[in-house]
Amino acid sequence: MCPVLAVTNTAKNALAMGLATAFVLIMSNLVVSSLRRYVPKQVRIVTFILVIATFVTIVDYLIQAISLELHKALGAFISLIVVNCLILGRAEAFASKNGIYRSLLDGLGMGVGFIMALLCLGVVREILGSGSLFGLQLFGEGYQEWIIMLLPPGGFFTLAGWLLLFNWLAKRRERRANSTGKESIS
Amino acid sequence: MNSDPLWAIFLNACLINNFVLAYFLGICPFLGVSGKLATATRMGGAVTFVMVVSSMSAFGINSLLLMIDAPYLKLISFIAVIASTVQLVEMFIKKMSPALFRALGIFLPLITTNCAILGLALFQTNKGYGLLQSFVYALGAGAGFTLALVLMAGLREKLELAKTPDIVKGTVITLVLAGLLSVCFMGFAGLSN
Amino acid sequence: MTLFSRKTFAHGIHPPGLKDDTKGLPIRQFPFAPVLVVPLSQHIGKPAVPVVREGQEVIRGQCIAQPDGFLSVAMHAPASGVVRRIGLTPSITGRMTSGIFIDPFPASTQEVPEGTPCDAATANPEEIVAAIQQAGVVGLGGAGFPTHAKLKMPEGKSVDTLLVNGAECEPYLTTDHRVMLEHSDDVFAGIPYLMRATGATRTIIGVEANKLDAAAVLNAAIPDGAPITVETLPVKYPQGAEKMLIKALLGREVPSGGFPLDVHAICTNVTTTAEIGRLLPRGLGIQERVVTIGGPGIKNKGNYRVPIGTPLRFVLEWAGMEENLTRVFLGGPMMGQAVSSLDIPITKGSSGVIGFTSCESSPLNDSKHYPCIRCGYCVDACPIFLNPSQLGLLAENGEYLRMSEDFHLMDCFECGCCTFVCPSHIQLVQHFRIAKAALRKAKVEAKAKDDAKDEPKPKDEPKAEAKAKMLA
Amino acid sequence: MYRAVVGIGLACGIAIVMVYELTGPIIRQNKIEMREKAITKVLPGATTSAAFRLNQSGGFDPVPSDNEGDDLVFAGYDDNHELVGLAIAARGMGYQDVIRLLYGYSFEKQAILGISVLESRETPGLGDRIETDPDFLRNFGNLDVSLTPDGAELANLIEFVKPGEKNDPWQIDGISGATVTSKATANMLSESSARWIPTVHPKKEVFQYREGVE
Amino acid sequence: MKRLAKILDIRSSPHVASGQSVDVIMFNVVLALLPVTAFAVYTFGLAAILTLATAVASCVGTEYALCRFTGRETSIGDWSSTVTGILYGLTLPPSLALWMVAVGGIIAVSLGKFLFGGLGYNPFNPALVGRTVLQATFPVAMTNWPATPVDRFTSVPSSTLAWPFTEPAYDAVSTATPLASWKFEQEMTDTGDLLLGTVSGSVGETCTLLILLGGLYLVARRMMNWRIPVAILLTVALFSGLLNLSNPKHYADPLFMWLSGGLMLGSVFMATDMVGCPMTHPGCVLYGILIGVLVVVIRVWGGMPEGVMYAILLGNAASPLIDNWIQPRVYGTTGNQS
Repeated sequence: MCPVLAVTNTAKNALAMGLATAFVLIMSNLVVSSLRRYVPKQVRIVTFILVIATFVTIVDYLIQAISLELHKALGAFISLIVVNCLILGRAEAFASKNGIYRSLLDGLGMGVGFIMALLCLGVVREILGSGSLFGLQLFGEGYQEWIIMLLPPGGFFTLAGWLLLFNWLAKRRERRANSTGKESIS
Repeated sequence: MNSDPLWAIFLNACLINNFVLAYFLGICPFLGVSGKLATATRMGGAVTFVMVVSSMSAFGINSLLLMIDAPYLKLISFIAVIASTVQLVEMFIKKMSPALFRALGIFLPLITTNCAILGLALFQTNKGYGLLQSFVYALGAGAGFTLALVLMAGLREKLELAKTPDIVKGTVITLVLAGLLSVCFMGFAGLSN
Repeated sequence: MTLFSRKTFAHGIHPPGLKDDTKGLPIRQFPFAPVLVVPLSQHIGKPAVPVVREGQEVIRGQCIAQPDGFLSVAMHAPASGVVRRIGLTPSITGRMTSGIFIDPFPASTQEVPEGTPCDAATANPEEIVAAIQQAGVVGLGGAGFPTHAKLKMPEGKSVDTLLVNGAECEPYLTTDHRVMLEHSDDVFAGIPYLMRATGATRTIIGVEANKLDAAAVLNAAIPDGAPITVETLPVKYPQGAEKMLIKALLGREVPSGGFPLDVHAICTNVTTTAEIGRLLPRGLGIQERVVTIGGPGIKNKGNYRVPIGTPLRFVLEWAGMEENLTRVFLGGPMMGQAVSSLDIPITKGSSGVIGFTSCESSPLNDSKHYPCIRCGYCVDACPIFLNPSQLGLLAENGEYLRMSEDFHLMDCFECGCCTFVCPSHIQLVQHFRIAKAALRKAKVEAKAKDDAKDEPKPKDEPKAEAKAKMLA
Repeated sequence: MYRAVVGIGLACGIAIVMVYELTGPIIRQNKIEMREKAITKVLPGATTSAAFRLNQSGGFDPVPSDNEGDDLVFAGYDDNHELVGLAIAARGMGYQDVIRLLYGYSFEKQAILGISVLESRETPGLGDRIETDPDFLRNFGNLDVSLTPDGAELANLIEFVKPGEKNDPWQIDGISGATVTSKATANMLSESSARWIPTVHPKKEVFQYREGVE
Repeated sequence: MKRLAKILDIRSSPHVASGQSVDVIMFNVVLALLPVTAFAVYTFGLAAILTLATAVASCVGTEYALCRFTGRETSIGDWSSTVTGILYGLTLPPSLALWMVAVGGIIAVSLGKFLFGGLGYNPFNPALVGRTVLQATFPVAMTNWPATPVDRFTSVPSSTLAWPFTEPAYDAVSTATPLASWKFEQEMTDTGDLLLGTVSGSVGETCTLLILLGGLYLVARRMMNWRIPVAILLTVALFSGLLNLSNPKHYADPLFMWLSGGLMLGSVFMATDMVGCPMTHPGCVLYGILIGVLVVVIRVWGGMPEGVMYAILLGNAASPLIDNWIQPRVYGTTGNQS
């Protein structure tokens, strides 16, 4: 999760980063699961990293070819997808044990989830920080931007806010489950 | 080539653009290891050490890649070099100083997947730092990482005894603290002018 | 005599003295209650063993219980009368302990027959120690530690200075003050016994500057050529604590977990010293003690010589109490223990009976409790330089082990300074008592577990247990 | 075991090289376009450009325009292949991190015609106003960097002044509220122009349009 | 007699207390702040009144609302949120839009205090958290210092009444603070003006004399650890004095450093916030030195003219470490504990 936080200051960057990560995730899942029979146990991790690094490099060049502006905005953080625990984790935990089709689905699911998470951050930060969404101005001329949301502290605070929301929802659900449970007993 | 003075590089990496607080690099160990002060200090030391070593090797490998004109192998070779350096360092420390190994040992594997290390290698290459500059940059980044980690650990140890609401305990409060520390560190902006 | 010497200890607090009501009142004899209850355990250590049976007549001053082992002292009949029964009586700890109930003869002259005297000039140290144990002397300042046990020199230890504690730093209490004024001869009679028993070569009497008259009387009464000096100390609480007094008078620090002996000093309370000087030459035992009865809830405040075993109910009735009396405690208001039942008798350690009315607004009791704001007042107050704030936070979280391992909990002697100054009204001392008790219990249990290793017992987490206790 | 690793390694290598070769030309094209855009911005009227590298003897050699480096200057030409001016890169420490920018120099006017920020991590909404603030950008419409009569150095170094106090054509008005960044910009321009202008100015001929160089 | 036995109140010793109380301490801080507040109102007029009122209302209101929402007993009675509100209001520029003031107040109490568990558990000074986060959020608005007009009691700067979430329009006449004009234009301000507070700056930071007066009151009532401000001020004087000696043209003299900006307000009222500073006296001195050094470093070499708030927050962040390092030496032990 770590390095991607840095580039979620606009929804567009967040989406691009999410797509890039999802691409690497899916492709590496595919390759790893198709190679799983040929890779000896001892060198498993090494080959996984090799495969992931390859796809990250490919993504890096693809993005440069598509839009240099975007590449500039994402900077070195594209390369840092390599050390995203999620990808290696899925390769190790799922793709190396399951078939191609299932791994593909897993990669897709995880990838979409990851994109959603990044979008959650990016959307909030962009709306508050720039008053826009995907570059579209949402408010009238006079909107006062909340600059902090574009800065690193904003990233921390936004993430903390989302987690807080989820914690709260989980707590509430738990409480409700408890109370309904009790009622049914009585 | 880059002509930034060494002190500016150090300050930049350590305070102004602190790896954890400004680049979000190394968040995982930051959240994970900052609970106890003693562990945090040792982790900081270990990371600084690995940063310096792997920065030096990354500088070497990058020069080599530039020589054979194969920039596309940068990422793969960095990853490989960092992983093997950490492995080597681990073996070396184990042999040379068992005491040090006991102190740092459990952190070393964790560090391999620490994005701060790879980030450091990538940034120093992007900025075009020379050997000495890279060394100082790594030192600064390590010092900054340690500083953030230790400050955080102190705060978290204190909060452990606080009546923090259950709903924010753990990750949320740590992130808020990180955000506030990040705001504090904004005070250092412009220092390297 | 040096006036206002700079000799003192660091930190500590300055609670209002509140001694003016009683410090000018001479010691008066207190009447005998219809029934006196002599608890067998009025000291730290093993309870004494009764040597009288129910229905037996006893004479005032007669030994009615013998010490059980070295850390125990004898008990003496506070009045001539009949042993009605030997049974359970409430005690200040809240638990029931066994005691000897004596109905005094109403018409008795209550004369005390003299026993075998012990001469300070001729007796050897062992004889003095035995005589003190036989006289039933314990620390009369309130601690209740058997005095003779302090005097027995372990192998390889030596004492050069005897400190006589006349600080009496607790508010309200004037017992020691009156004893010094009225019985300075007893004090100087007692000192030779103590010096001879311990081998000390000099004696310093420490008196707080709010008792200059006492210091002057003592100074004038020093026998010629005796190696005794009287030092005046600035008024500060808890000057009367052993460790503080040693620091103030000698500049030495008793090591953590150690005893005054480790710095070649020994401390006795001035009233204890006077009692030794009064009892030993005549071969007597303790049957009464001087008690300050005071506080806003008491009508006839004063310093009384009260027979041991007088129930509090009788004390209060006789001294008279205000309508709205709500709190009574034995000892001073800083370290004294609150009384839960008026059947509790006066014991050797009771230096005062203080009554508070409901008007006494003690913020601790009435006001709001706030969270700790880390103001550091307690750190500035703690005479042994602990960090009560941190300890308090740890205690609230049930981290008792960390309290003792990292923050020297066991060095706390519960002087109450931290709680006194706390603006958040946190009951720090109480937290520490609970923590210590939990730790002691855990230690005992761990030992028991070690002893019976074969029998698997359910695991008791000391932390969880302590938490449960706190909640209860 | 090794066969598998080597095989995968080879496959990965081939994949990377393939992608690199495929995307290489596009990326190069993108980079050139980006630079052209920046050059057009700092040299109004310029539509094409050529890169020159400073050589050891102080002269300039034409190089392929996808080269990179701080020792390059770019000549901008209009539709008629007339030299409009030179685009020169400058770098310096800003508020947060290094700022890199490109500025356009006109031989005729002996003045800076415009700037374009290449790289900056300045505070959004504050420091990044050096790119957007119209008052600030107006400074560079005709910023005087004329040389002394002997051509050895600048007649007047570029100077930073308080907002609204610009009197001389070689002064730069600060942005109120973003003093540090605007001052840093002025400083790096001052430093860079003092170094480059005396070097490039006498060599105007070298930068004239040549066929086939782009 | 029986009746008495029943109502006997059994408590653990000690049975007397000093009478000191958190709410009393906090209320006295409010009292100590009154002269500064009054002067702020006199200097900046209606704008200061509105700013301070909004600051206090937003802080106290947030505390109340959060207590309600989480079902805690309301804690506004301890005056701590009022102190936070006033201190926070005093650090703001007098022309700040009121909606921004409210946003900062909400942030100060919720982010700076409540999330950590309320009074006593906040690692940072809540007022400064609000101030700094606001500085990062609205940097332009937070660095706009209007000249004080003559009709300050009858009108407010146009930016003050901006609609929520809109960018305020600033009055054309703005002046630089003494620190800013020193840092960016090397212009010194008259010492007398600095002492009396007739310079531009935050609402409550300008009049050094009245701040010191409030501080002395608190010291006299033993509600403030005087070692902290003394350590900060001495460190600043020493450090900037050395710099000044080395190059008087480039570095300002210590007196200017003392009197300008928020140093006095910060070191007297914010750094001494009991919750965020170390517990021991040596720890407090170290904390003060750290803050002093940071203040000079940020002021002299940093990008911003003022660094007091960052310095204090960083000091707050370091104080658990200081506490960890400097524990009181327990009686009867040698040296620091293990």
